[in-house]
Amino acid sequence: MALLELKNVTKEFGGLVAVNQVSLEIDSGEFVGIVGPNGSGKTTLFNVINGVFFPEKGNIIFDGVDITRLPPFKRAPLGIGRTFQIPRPFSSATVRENVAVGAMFGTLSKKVNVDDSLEIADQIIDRIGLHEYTGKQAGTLTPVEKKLMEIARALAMKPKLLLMDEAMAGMHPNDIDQMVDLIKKIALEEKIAIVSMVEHIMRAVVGMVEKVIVLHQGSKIVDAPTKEALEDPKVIEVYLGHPPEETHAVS
Amino acid sequence: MFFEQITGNLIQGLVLGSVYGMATMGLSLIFGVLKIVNVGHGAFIMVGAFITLWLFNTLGLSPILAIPAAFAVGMLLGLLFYYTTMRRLIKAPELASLLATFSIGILLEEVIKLIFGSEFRGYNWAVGKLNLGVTVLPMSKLYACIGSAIIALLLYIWFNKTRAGTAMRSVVEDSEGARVCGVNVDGTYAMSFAIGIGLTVVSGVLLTMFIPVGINPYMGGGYTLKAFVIAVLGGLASPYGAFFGGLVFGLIENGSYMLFALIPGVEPFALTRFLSFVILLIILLIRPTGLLSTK
Amino acid sequence: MKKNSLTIILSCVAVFCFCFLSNSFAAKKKIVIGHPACLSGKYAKAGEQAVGGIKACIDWVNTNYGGVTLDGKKVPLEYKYYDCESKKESVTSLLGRLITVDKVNVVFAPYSSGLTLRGAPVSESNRMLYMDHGGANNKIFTQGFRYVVQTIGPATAYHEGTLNMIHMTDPEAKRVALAYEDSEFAKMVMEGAETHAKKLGFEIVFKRTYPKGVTDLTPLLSALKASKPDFILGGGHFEDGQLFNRQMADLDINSNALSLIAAATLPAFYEALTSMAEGVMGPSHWEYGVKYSKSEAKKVGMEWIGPGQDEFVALFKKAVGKDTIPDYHAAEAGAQVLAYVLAVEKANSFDTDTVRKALGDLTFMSFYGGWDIDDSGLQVGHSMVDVQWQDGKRIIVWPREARTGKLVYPIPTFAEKAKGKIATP
Amino acid sequence: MKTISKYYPLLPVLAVYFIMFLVGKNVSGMWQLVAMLLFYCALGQAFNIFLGMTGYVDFGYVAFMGVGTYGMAVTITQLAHVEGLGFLVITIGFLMALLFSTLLSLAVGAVALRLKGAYFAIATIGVNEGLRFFIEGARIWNGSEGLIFMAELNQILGRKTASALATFWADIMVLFIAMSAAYVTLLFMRSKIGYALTALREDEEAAKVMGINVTKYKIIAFITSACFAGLLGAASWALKTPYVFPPEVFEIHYTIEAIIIVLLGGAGTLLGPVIGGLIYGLSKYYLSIYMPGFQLLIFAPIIIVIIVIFPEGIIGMLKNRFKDTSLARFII
Repeated sequence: MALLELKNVTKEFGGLVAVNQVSLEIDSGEFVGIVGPNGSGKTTLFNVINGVFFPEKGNIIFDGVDITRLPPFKRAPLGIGRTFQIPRPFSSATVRENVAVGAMFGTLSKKVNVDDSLEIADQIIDRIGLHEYTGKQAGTLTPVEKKLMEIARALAMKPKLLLMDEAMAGMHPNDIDQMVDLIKKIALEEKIAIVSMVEHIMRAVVGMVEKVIVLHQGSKIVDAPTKEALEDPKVIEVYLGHPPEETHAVS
Repeated sequence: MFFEQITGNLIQGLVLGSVYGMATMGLSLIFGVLKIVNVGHGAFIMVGAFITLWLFNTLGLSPILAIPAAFAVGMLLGLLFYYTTMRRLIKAPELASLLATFSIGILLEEVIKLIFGSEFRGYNWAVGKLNLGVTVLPMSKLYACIGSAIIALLLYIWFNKTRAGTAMRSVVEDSEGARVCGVNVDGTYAMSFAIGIGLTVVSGVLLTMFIPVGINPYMGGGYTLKAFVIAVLGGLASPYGAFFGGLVFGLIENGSYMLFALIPGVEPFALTRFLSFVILLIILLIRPTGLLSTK
Repeated sequence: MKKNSLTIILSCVAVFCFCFLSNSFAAKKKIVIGHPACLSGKYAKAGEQAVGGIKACIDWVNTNYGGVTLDGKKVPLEYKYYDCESKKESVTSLLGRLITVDKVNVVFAPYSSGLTLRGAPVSESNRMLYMDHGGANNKIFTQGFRYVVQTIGPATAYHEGTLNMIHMTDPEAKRVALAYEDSEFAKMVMEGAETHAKKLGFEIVFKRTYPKGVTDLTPLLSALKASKPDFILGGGHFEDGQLFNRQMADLDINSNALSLIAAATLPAFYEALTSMAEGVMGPSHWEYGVKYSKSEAKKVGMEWIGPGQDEFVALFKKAVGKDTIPDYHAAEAGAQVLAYVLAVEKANSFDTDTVRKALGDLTFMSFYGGWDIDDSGLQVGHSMVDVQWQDGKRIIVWPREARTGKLVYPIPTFAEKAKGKIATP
Repeated sequence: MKTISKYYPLLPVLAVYFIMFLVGKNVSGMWQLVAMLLFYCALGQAFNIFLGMTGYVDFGYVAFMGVGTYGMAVTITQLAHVEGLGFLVITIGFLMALLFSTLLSLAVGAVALRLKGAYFAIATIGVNEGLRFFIEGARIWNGSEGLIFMAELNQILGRKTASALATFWADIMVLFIAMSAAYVTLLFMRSKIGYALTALREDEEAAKVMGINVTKYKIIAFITSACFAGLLGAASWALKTPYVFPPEVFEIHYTIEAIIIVLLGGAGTLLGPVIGGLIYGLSKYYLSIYMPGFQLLIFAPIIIVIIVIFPEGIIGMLKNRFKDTSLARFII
């Protein structure tokens, strides 16, 4: 059984259809890339999956539970972690506290008290390699550090599924390689399925994901193993059919 | 009899409402562009009232001439407070800007008190009355109403037809987007704050044309609260929505009195106030963008 | 850097302790009046007047009267006042300081019934005489306070004189409209007016209130107009009284008489309204022009103390440093000084209980008029005067023995007044 | 050992209160000043639980003090004629204050807490003003005439006890309220609630995605803060001030004062409101003694300068300065 299943999910804003009849399946431990140009509905899809928006039509099933109408704070403990395109740390709290918040509220176990979650936070911070920043206020970190911290925060939730929104955008290629290795390692150890959303860094897509889902104007046009998908004429059309500036613009 | 009274009240309410609307446009403009609630709003209205009073009683100038003077003073005050204080608080949490504008209000009140004293003053601009049968309308009130409508119209034109106005509208919609499109956001902030304060000070002139007594350094408090309700009626961020919000508010305030008076054992006037706050809450819940917005 | 801030903190603590411990150890060679005055905040205007009135009368006692006679010696009066900002928290804290640090002999309450009530328990528990010149609420004196003594008259009596006067002037007038501010003080006045009006056989055709801080009275006044009253009583504070009169003019509502409490008697009222205020009346505790004098006191067989009216006005101007005529807030506060001085002399002591007893037995007349309290401390000996604007001047029209001119009744309509007609008898 | 060290930050707070108590008790003439300072500290601490920890600006906060005051006042006036109740009346009064403020906070919370930022601030102003006009307009609890109840207090407790209550024990109650508010603040900070509130204050949407039920935690902070306000109203505005007039207990200036205190000391810190309350109260007191009539003129620009230059408040600033020193564990 798939870990996450979307059945004909549609989300509209006013008259604008942001996500159109999307169905997809993601298996436990699978690495999936969601690719699509700016405005293709990727972020909306993420927001629908973790409950920031409710879809107008369709169902979302996670780990055998229908979560279509579940508010986000109830989905997270089921095992859905998330990072944001522009990092959203709890600025006044320290890195350690930020990560501890993930451990405290992001799991189903009610027994995780404050002390336990701080311990969990310490472990994860060590693993991610943020040790020297642990006492620093999250708002004072550099953008790359913030991204790492967000990943640590999401991992502290012990997710089964990790949604990463443009996690590698704006990073130096060397850092990207390092980070991909790190995330992959942890994900394999913890059996986390990763859905990474990317706009144009194809290198990272190739290096990391096993499967690619391509969105175009809210609809899914391709859902195939990475290599196959990249050679798909529809993908080539979506990417080359648009002027390069647009695909490089930050949404 | 009842019908006659209620018609009279509604006419009065409409005239009053136009001035109320005018007195809220500055608040809405500033909120729309800078996302700052000017809690010291009433103090700027008070400044306008004192400008009128001073020009009329000391120099003998008609309140109509006070309008441009008040606008100029308001623009200067706006620029002064923008560059010394507000500019640093745009990105700060609400708490800071709320407290800062409140303190600015207190500062203005105390300075005016130091200059003019805390006496309640008034002036008498005798320009006749208009008898409508159901009610009597002094011409000064009518001028205030017409003045408000003209200013609201001018603002509308300026907003929609000029370059600076368009820039301002784009900042209301999306300040980041406007920045990317090459709008001088900081300049627009300063301009909007100054114009917002200018409008508020002018509304002080019109309000004293409407009610030329009770002019005192602390007169603004009640108007601030009313302006909040009106601004919400018109959709907080929309200056000309605020104008129509004012009309609606004036009608409610004056119209509901007769209905509450039918309930025995209550104080109907206090209940009209209660009603306006109930309406405020209802609108905030069901339609925070205001009654008139299309969204 | 760290050292620096430590020093700052330490010095802050030091300053704090110093402030706490600083105590005045002045030797007792004078009698001190303490006063948490309202010099800022919502009662600033009344508070400034009161301070001026008190200063004027203390000046008179110390210079003209030579001081308070105690054991055959003349002891000067001293005045210690702070600004309570019209706030209850400040009232009690300043009261505590006045009683224990400054060791005053008597405390004058701040303006308003609320603030007076807030301070009362503190003065009671310190066995301190607490003289009330700005709290008119009758209920202050049913609370069982032992040391609260009133100089201002009770609120229920404010419109009694006006009703008596109209009853005698125009027996035909029957329909009275009451429109007061929705506040504890004005409601109490309204209650008193209603009871008295019914006693005199008037019919109350309109009885409504308007909220504090109102800026437009149109709906209320339209309803009032429809009730067709013979005369109108109302008001609450100064600002709404001004608005009341102005909007009556705007809506062209005319009646035979209009009396507004706490507003119509002040000069600023006419300054703001000019001709519209012609003929408008107001009850007052005191007005410039009342004919209380030493000879008047002799006539009715009462003891007299204090400056004459003109002397008081001159002293007041000197005290505030401005050329303004004092209003009743100043007069009642000033008269309170005189009451205290007399009581101390009678008791030949400044012990609180003894002075309180002497005050209970005291009746006298000053420029402010009669002064007498009942057992609870409520002022019963002072009668209010009614003032009417006639040709831009305040004429005292009631009571007969104090009046400086005749009542104009009915008053000209607003249309007539706009054309320049003035209210003259 | 670890459990004790958790409570270290309470030490400076309690120390300040203890010193205040000692000074008030032993230095003649200081008790009423200390009472005022305690009131401001308690007000700051109570408001900080909501304002400081959630970042939501409740402009109508004073309404909770208002209904608390009414809770006590109504109890006293209603039960005065029942003989032999004595201090039980005061206890019932506090319970009524708690009940009223809880009910109001539930109602307001359900409605207004869905709104954010300026909309929330305006809605809460509306609740406060609306409630006042409702009490006046519908003539509830005597309408604008209010309740005056020193006589009833004398009747219930006897003159001597009633007087001691109004001039001393009411202030002690305020002290207890202030200390309990400090304790609850620390408890919150050290528990999941504190982490959840910090998260939602910084970024509500991210907090939701982290699994935080933001509504639940906002309501917890809101009700707790409102209850302390209700108790404070009952103690300081009913027992210490034997009257209630609607315009005075719904006076918006008290909300502003509370905001100033919290911001001055440092929003969301434990020690901040205490220091803020002390500085605010003392400067008001001495300004009114040495410069009567000019407090506000001096105060307003100072507040503006503080907001612009030290947006984190005094304790916020100190916290950062002493971050890596041994003092750090005492200052939060």
